[in-house]
Amino acid sequence: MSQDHDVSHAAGPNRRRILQFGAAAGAFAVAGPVVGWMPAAGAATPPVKPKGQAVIGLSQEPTVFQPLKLHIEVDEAVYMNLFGTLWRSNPDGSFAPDLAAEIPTVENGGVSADGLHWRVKLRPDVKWHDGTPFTAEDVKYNLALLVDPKFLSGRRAGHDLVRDVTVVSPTEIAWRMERPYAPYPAILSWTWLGPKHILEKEADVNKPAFAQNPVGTGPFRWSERVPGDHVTLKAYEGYHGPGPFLETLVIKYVPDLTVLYTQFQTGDIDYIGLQGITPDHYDEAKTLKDRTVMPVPKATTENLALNTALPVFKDRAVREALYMAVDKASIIEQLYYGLPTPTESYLPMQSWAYNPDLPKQSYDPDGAKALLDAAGWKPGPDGVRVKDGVRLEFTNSTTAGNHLREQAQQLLQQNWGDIGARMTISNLPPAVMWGDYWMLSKFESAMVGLDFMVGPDPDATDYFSSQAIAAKGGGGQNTTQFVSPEADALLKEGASTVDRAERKAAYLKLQALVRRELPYLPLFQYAMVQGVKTGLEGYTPNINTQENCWNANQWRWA
Amino acid sequence: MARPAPTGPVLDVRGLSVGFADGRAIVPAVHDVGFSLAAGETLALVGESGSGKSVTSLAAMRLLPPAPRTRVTGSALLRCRDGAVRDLLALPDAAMRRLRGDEIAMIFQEPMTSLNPVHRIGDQIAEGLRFHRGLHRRDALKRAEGLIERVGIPDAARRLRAYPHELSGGMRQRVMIAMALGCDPAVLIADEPTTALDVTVQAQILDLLKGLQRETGMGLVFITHNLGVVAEIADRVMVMYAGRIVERGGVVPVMTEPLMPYTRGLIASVPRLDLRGGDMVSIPGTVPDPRAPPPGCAFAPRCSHALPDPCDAAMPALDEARAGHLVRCRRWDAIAAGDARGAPVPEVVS
Amino acid sequence: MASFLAGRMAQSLVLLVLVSIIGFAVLHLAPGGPMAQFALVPGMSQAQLAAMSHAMGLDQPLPVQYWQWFGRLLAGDWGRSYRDSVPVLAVIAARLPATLELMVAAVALAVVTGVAVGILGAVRRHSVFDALSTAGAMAALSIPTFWFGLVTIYVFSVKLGWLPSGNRSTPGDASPWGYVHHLIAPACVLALVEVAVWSRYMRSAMLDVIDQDFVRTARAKGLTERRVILHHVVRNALLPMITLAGLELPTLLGGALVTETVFTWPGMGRLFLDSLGYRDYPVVMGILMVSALLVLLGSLLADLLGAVADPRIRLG
Amino acid sequence: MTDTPLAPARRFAAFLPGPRRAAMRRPRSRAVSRFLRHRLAVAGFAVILLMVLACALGPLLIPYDQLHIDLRARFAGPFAGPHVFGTDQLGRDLLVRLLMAGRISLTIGFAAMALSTLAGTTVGLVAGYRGGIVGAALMRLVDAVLCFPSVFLLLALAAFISPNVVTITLIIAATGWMEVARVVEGQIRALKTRDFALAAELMGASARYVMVNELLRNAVGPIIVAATLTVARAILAEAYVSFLGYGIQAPVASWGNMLNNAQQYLGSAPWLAIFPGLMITLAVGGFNFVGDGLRDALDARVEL
Amino acid sequence: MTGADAAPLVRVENLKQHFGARGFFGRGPVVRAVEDVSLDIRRGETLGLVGESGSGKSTLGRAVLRATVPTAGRIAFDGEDITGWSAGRLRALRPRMQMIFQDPFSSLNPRMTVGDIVGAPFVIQRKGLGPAERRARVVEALATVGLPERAADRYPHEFSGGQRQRIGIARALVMEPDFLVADEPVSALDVSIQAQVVNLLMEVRRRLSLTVLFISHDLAVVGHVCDRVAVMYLGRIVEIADTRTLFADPRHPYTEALFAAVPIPDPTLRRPRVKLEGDLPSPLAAPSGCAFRGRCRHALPACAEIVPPLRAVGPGHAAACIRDDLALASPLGFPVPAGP
Repeated sequence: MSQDHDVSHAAGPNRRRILQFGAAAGAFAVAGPVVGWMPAAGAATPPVKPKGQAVIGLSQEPTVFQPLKLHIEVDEAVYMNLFGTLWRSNPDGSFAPDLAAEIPTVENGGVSADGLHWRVKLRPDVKWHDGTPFTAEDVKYNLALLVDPKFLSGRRAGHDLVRDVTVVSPTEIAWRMERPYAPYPAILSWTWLGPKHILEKEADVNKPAFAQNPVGTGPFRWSERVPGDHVTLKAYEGYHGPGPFLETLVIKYVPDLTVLYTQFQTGDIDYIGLQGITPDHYDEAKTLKDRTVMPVPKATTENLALNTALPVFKDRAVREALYMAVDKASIIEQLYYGLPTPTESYLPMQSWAYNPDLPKQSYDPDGAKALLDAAGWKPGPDGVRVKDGVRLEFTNSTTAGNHLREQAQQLLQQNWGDIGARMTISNLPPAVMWGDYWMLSKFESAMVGLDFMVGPDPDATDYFSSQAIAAKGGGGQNTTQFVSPEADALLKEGASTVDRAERKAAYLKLQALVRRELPYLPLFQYAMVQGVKTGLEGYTPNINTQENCWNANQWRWA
Repeated sequence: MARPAPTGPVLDVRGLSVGFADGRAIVPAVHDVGFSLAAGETLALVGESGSGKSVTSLAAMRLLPPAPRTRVTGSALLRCRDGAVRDLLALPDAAMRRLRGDEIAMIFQEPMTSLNPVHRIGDQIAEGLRFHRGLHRRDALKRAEGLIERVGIPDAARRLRAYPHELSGGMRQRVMIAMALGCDPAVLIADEPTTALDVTVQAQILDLLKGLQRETGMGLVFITHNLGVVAEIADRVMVMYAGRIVERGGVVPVMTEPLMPYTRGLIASVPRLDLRGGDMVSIPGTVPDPRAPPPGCAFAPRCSHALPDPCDAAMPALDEARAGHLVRCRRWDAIAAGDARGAPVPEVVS
Repeated sequence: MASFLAGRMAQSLVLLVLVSIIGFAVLHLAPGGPMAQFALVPGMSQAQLAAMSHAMGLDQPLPVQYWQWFGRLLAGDWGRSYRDSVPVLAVIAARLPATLELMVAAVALAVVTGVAVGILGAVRRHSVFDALSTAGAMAALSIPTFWFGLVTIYVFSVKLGWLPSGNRSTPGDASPWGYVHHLIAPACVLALVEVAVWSRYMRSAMLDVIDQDFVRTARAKGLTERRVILHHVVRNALLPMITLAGLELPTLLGGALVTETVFTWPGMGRLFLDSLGYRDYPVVMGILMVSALLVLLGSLLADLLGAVADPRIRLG
Repeated sequence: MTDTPLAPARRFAAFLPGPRRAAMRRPRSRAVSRFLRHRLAVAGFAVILLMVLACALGPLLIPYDQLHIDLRARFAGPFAGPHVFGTDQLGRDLLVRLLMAGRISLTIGFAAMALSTLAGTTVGLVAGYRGGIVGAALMRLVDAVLCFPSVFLLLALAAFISPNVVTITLIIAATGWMEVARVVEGQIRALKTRDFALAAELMGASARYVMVNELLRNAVGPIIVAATLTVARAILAEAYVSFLGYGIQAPVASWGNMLNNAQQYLGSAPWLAIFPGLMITLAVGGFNFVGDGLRDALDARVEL
Repeated sequence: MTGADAAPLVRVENLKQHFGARGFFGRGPVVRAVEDVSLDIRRGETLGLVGESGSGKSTLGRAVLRATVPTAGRIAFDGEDITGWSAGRLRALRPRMQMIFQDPFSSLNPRMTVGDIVGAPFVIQRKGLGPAERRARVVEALATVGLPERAADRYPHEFSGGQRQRIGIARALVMEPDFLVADEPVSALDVSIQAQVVNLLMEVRRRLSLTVLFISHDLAVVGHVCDRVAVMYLGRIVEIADTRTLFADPRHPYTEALFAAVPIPDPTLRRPRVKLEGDLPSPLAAPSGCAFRGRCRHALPACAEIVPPLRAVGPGHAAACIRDDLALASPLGFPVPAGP
């Protein structure tokens, strides 16, 4: 787990990859032989001509096909196969070049030692699906569009530090960073690039005709979309990388998780992505014939967010006591069928910055009571504890309709009731829950699954910086209103250097700090149950991508 | 069952009784009604609402709801075109359907509702012709046009294409008549055909019916409660009360010398245009409940001539008082002789 | 006729404006907003969300937003989806055929079955068939459609494996049978309630007609019972059904929505739910307006058809 | 509405001289006896009565708390062991939850019915009696709301409101009053043409007196029928909204959200979906059958 | 009866009553139910109003009671112009003017007991009577129409048509009105019952010295009960006279035709029939000039030009026909035995 190589060693198979897999070995026990993600690791005799069709089932519908625009997680399932990035994240967090010829490092001169000057060499042999060659001009156009104030950009943070973009040659581009920003390579690893020659002709970049018939550099090209049902992609034979080996890739939208599972069961779907198979169906799914079912870790952690600005949560003892009273084991073992991994950190344990040495929570209602007693929270006549007129009473909210989370919520309600804390459930539709209610810290406590990282990068400034409290005019997502000068300093330290060792040290400290202060009560790191039809080879999970169809160019039917 | 009978009445109803099922009980509506009708003759069936006159005619036409909802006994012998006499009440359904609308036809009280609102007049008239005569639509419509002219509707060709709602009440009744006459029936039953019409139109329809009868020689059963109309159109009269015939005979004897007190009351209560003044004459009381009929003469409770015995004791028989003049009253001869004994019965709220 | 149409158009316009005001107010006054869907995108910040919100004009006062929306609508511009910037009409047009396909299939099934059952029930009033069909119709009206759909999927897809468990087609399979195969279960589930409704309506319409004078007139002509029933009774009993068909349209649309959610049918109802979830106001408004238009058009069509079929009604 | 003394449907009855006077009692008791003849309606009524009693008293008799979570007892099957109907995904007794859910669902059903009937009757009464511009305007409003398929409106409202018993009741009522308004408007418009309304006006009666004492009194039958069917509709609506996750929220149980939660266990624990589904069907069916029976029993044209 | 010089109880001047289907958008065709009618009803008299269905006689009856808002013209009751009175103002007047309806089925509220129906005027007029007192008045009114006390506790459907009509009369009389509009009170009844109700009506008229507007299509009944008769055709009065005068000497061809059409219940008598062709024209599209000319055997080209005014043709006798030269048949004239 503890990797301290810097980006310069990212390319190529190495020890780190093997270690990485070792860590997840338990989860892969049932997966059978796993095909590697590197071209060389593929099956011995890849088919010459793409053939066959694979259907990816998703519980949300991809609808945005201009990859630079504001979009959501599910849209990326299409981007990964339709578009290219400069480089991609490997499952171990290292980068593999895609449109770039190599990963820029200090060693190869791609990045200056101070991290301010970048020079990226591009592959010369890449062509857009319409046959137009891909050049440095395309990259320049994309970088500019991302920060165009008129454009509804999917991400500005990071890109807005880029200055003086220069096209050195059709295969080389250079720029300067306003200040050193360590997560930027990670950001670029999920910045899919669109074709300049088409996008620049759009009458309105926010209403692109392009999205009806997108053109990329990915292994598959656009075929058709049946709204509400599926998107069909066809193999792009001029793809610059390995593959594709499938002739057709269908990304099917099945809005209901149970129906999605049923379709996987009946064979209508070859691979379940996004939220995967619900844990309730895990046991049953394992017994299915000709299906490979495996839990794979995700970067998302389940948390109980406490709004620390509220009087009731101001007291650290309360946060600590509530955490002690959580029957984590029951939640994980019973409600989630043992699939997720208990965690104490906000980072996934696969991250190079993960701190494995945080104190372990254990279910201890008596300890929690003692702690509250000691802190002066005395039980009132109705059993609810009170201190200085503040009742230990709060609401807990999450997205209405998330069954497992609602079950956990109800268990928590019972757990906390036992120690004299009254929690009321007040769930809201997603559009309400995650609107101002969440962003402007109007909630009291919330159950939320968050990926605190920036792509594969462990920078969590937006969640823990005191400058990131939207309720106080900040621009980030520090919705628990966590304020700690110490954390601010550590975040700054971690983001302003490209040296991974230095960064890691800062982030280890930050994790310890967050674990101590508990603005979030960490429950577990998600594991998603992926299902693949037996015979579909080349499938590889990747915790650093939003979607595990990141390498569909490698998929093939046995 | 068909037997040749070259002469005699075209329609001969005998011993007709009808009962309606009400839950488990059968409520009697018509008892033992009999009459005969000669070709070219008009028989008026007179009575107040509930007297059973319409039920009698519907029963003869087999248009009442089928058993078990109704129970019909007796016979109705129709002399058909082929000379055979058939009992309408005993024929199988299909055979009856072939006669109905062909040899025996019927028109109804409400010309507003008796025509199908969604079909054109022409088609409705032609329908019977097509069914009974097997005519094609075009030929049937041609015949229908002639019929429309015959019942006195101007501009027949255009009216053929009209819908019922486009016609006035009088015109609709004419259409009904045209429809009934399409197959030249031997018998036409007209169930209160003028009741819903204004007097001026009523007069037109009566004239029309009389004229048509003269032309075709059909027998006409004319059901009405209006004694004025009876006087205008009928050859013979049959008065019904509470489901029974109470008096039957030629129109002149029955209306000028009625023997049954009910008939007398009925005639007396018709208001006249002669401005004679004084109170209008009425029959006290109301018709009896068919579920709980009085033990004797059904009219006795309202009759000013009734005596406890014999009137209340048993239902009197239908006697032939004079030649061709029948009456259902024990005291008809005493009353005819001027005996007005018997106290007026006070009116009761049931 | 022309003046009738003009009157109805004017009336419909007023209704549509009312509908749009009610819909707009309901949608926009409620908490939440279209930006919430992006909140949990990794690395999303409030600053970015606020900027987008501003760019979309969501921070303007409601009446201004309404007025702008309405103004564009008058110019034929229904706006674009907040989600993917596709014109609303295009979004809806892409989904409407699926919904119509489902509705047409269900209605065809329901009308044929329902009318037949209703006719038989009325003709054989108080028979065993009548009692059973009445009880069956009432039961069908009482079963929650979504539950019935679930059970159908469980039995016919999961257990028996006879029917697909959802969606409109199998990708890669373009055969007509594939489409029909997918259509069977949702169409039957949607039709269930409609069969019940239509059979009840038809039965009572028949009973209203069957005792009328003109039926007796038809019998007096000596027509066969079959012709009396079909030519005179059914013909008249179908008249109110035309109007009822118009009135039934909103229910049918609602039923289609329910069915679409259960069978993951890619129709307008599904789109409605998704768009509601994303607070995609332009699309939600678009669907409300389109469904209101459909309903109004349906009732107008029903009135026109009714007038064609019923000579007594003169439009003018 | 039948105004003529000889309505077509009654023609044969009219052949019977002196209508069934002997058998006639007051309209109310006649309606009761007609209703009792309707076997399905009586069965429906019995089901509803039983259900109301069970939901009211049942939870007091069952030794389990509807909210008590016992993860060791998850997914216990029905009719075996201490939990008669089995347990749910959190090991809670299903029977007691069904009954508690019944309280919620039935309460919402009745409350929504009361509200929408009140609103619909008022609108329909005023629109039907006033007619003219006022009536037309009111009925256009009804039309406008009816333009939304009610499920659309229901969901649009539900998706935006923080769901609890009161708000769900309100939105169901808000989407359910139009039918009642239409029924009442039609009834009143027909009744208004009857001479007894004119007679009251000619006695100097105020509009309110005529509306309430003369007209509404005669429209009570259809209103009761509509109200009964509205209960059925409201229960279904609640179930549907809860089923989609927009309705009553955990841990409070309603039949709809029980179904919602049961959906994913359809394969492994089908009873979790079957029992609430049956309860909804029974309750809705009960009200539908009663409504149908009442329609026959209270049918105005038999009265006149 | 009362002298013709006394002020009339009801005076109608140039009354017009039109109905148009008015919707939310625009209006439908206009039915001209009553066109320019002027009429006096003298105190204590019974005025008959005769005409075929669609002639506007019922509309006129209702307009006189201010049940409708007249389109034009003036209505005065007991010397006061009540044309523009509001419902509230009319309320005080209501007990003095009452109505009896044609349909004994629809005029009684089926959900109220007979006692409540007959007692309703007291409740509506807020007379402040206690229940016992009200009951006494109801019973008294029922007794007047020949119904026993126990009738008060029953519902209307428990009564026969004739009895219901009595209940209607009791309701109209309970407030002891001065003026009564009887709108076809006996047309829905059987002949043998008709006379009971007519006689009752005449009896209470005498006892309470009522002024009555008696609307009927039956000339014979009208001749029986009325002091004067007005004949209506298509919204207009075409002839008005004392009953005897009208019967003996009709001056309008329509009156003549009406008389001639009434069948006489004596098969031995035949009158010369005055044939009337065609039907009443639609009030939506009345012909120009004299509305009757299309069916009139005496029509002249001049009849098409103007609407003939109602003008005096004798003492207390007015007719709206331009021809003075007609010798019209009278029902009192020549009933002749039927020919062989």
